[in-house]
Amino acid sequence: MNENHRQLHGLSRELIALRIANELEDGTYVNLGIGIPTLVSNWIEGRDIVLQAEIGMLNTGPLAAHGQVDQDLINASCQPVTELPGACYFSDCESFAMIRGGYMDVAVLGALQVSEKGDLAGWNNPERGFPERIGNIGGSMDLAVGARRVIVAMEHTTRDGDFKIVKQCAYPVTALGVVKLIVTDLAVIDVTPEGLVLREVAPGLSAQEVQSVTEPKLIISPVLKEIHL
Amino acid sequence: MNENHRQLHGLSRELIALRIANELEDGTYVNLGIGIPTLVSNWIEGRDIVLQAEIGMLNTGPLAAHGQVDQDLINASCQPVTELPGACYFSDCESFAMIRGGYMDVAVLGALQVSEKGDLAGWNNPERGFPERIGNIGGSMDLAVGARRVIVAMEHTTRDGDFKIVKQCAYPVTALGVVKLIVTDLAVIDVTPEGLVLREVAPGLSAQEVQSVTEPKLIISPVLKEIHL
Amino acid sequence: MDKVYPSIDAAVADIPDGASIAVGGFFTAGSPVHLLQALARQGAKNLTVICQSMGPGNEDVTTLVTQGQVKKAVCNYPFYRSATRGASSPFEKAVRSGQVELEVYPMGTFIEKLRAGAAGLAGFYTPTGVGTVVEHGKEKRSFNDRDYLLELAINPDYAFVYAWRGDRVGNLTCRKTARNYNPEMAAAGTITIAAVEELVEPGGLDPDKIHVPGIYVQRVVKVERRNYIPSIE
Amino acid sequence: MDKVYPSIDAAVADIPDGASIAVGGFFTAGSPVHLLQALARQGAKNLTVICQSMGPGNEDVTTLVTQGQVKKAVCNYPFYRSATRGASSPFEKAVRSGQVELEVYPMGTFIEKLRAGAAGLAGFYTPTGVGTVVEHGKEKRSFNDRDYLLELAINPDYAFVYAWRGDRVGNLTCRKTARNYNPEMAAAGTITIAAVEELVEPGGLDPDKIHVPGIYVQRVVKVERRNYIPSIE
Repeated sequence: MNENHRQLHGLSRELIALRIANELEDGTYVNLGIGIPTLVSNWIEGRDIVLQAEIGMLNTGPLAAHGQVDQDLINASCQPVTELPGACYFSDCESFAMIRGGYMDVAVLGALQVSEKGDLAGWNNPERGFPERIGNIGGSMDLAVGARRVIVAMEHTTRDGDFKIVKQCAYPVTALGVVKLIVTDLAVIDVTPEGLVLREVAPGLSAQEVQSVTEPKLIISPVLKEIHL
Repeated sequence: MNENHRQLHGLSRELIALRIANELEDGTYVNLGIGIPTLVSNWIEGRDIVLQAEIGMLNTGPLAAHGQVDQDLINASCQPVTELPGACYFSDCESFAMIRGGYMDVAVLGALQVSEKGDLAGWNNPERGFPERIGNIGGSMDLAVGARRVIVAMEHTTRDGDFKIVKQCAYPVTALGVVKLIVTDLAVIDVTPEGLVLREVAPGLSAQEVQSVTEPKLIISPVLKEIHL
Repeated sequence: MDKVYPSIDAAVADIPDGASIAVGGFFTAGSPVHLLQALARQGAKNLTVICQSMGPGNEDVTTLVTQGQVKKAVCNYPFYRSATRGASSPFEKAVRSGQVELEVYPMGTFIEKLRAGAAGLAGFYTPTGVGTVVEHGKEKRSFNDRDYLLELAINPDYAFVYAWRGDRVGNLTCRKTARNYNPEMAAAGTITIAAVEELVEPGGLDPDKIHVPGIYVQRVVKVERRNYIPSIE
Repeated sequence: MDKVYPSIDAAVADIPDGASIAVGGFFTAGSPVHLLQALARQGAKNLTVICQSMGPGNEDVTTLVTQGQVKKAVCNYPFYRSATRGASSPFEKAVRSGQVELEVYPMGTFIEKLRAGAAGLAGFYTPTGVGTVVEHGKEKRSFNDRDYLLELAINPDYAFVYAWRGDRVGNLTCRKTARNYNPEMAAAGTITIAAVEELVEPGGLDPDKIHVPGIYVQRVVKVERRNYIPSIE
């Protein structure tokens, strides 16, 4: 429990997604996980970024509008989507061969906890009390292991104010040492071999305030700045 | 060296192929190797047998006539072939997944030697003197291991009259214990756990004559008969 | 060869108690719902069901659970995402009470295990799951300084798959993301039963656009396309 | 994304000495001959060439051998079938003299090793080759009372592939048996260069009929279709 907790106000979920969209480079292949990551797609229309849907599709377009829905064209969250020129379909097996094979430049994933070593815990909230070793793993472990760069998009703390950026994950991990960047409502943090480097803070916040809701000791970047959107 | 050798006259290569065609059941998937096995295709036109070309095709049709040649449509021997209704194409990787996965009901393969245990030696003639462990393996090992039933089609002896049906393969093996039936110019022989069972002999030949050109002791079938075509 | 069965019920009639069945479909897309409904009518018990999900987007499998036909499930995303929705789901209750045994694999591992079975391989080494609960009971081994887990092939007795178009010899063409698990599951099943929206004569499909070669399919049955709005809410 | 290169020579210009290159094509079908010719012009040395055959139906690879560019070959059917023809072939001479190192795998194992590399797997257990020379130096292991060999992934630096049609973002559609090794090799190459007969804009290919998803292809180059009679005599 974070005893220093007080409610800090930062970016909305949409703006977390925008901050991540700005992080993505043109000419890259990107997979967006469930939750905040999905919102990134709202900010990249027209950009030269190819989205993969792990169900077996490249060049996934925006969510289908009413009247545009094709029941045979969904994303991994079972939402009707559209296809962009250059789209192609393939099997789920091929899709994960692609993911494990290192072809995904970036995976943007949600998380329950991220450790200072870049360990990611996201597939199973123990509070749900499933029997041991089961839960909705889905594609998260493959993406976490396979993507060249894993970016985590999440709220900085739980609704109760508990740390989500922790020294050691208490929740079952998705993969070890894979997260390279954490973008939250409060901060942008690089995961480096030396530790977590606080690179940007939400408007109006100090590094100290971000530290107060972050369990591991943050290294303050010498060029620390406000999140620019 | 077979000291009892004398030149026995039996079936032509075309008739070996016909005898094998008669052995194939309707409704089966069959792969035909290089050499005599390829000739089997001449005898099954119109039958309900689907040929696989290991390059990545099912429902391969007869060799392409002049004027029918499509350079993008060849069999594993690089011969231009045709497609039958119901044909489909796939990658070589899928083709061998299919072969190893046990979907080929029958593979008809040539051989340099077959042992009484059903060991098959076919991929490398040591007389060619390649360095150790190399040669044209091609698809032979996968087919020998993967097909549900391996039928060998070959001349009964070498041109020099040496045994090809042997107690133990002296040549590098393709697979161990896989051959179920041997069809030669002189005989049809079942490979059984008890040994080689001589089932049919070429017209005019006796079991003793076939035995004289066969190294292992043959078990004479109680219903031994002449090869019927 | 004519692999067409006269009815959905005929196509599943011989499935015995204790069979293992791989079921294609990713949530709602490409799910062989008609075959699942026929299996519920048929009544085979002690089944092992191998499919992505045992509830969300796959409600027809729930009937098998409530009828007590399922002994074991092998999944990658078995439960509803919502804890509330999950708590009232027959499958989640059955797992929590121990009535149904559940194995869960990462999605890529899940379908790769079926592909290995189809391809005659015994197993493979994958980096997915290293350092997680997925390691449990598995060999971990290092290749080129990276750790991998040994995952073994799955060889189901039956596969239920779905396709947009199929011909009488079992060739199947899928449509868009309804392809998903169907090709590898079709290849993995010892007896694969394909439900197709449109049935054509051999030669009626583009041979360069076949996602499931007919050799993998033992039975074909024509079904009516259902129309629905995809959702797992 | 526009992956189109202005010329064949530009597409292979940066291949360094010592590179490993997977080369698609089964004998004559689907062989990226233009890229092999460009590589001969380019002159990189100490290459490892991974392809079905180093002669029959693939004479353009012979130039690489006679120019001394090849250090090692990885094949499944390397030689001419005819001993006479083989004896006069530059590649066979180079292997016999020790100038070129040669590794041979069964065809299914050969392409599965490339597929494993593409799919991020370290290796797999296959029944092919048990009891043969292929066992040499490999782990043999029993699963369910059957023996299997451990085969490791191959991860080539480059792949040369060929397709009937391709779009600017690298999606490829192959034609008939010219597909063969091209999809898995395209996936396996770190840098994959595709020679296409017809180049179209994104959207110009049927997205359900793409044999190589564009993500696997880094460079696309338009070539003229050669017309020839397939033969390995």
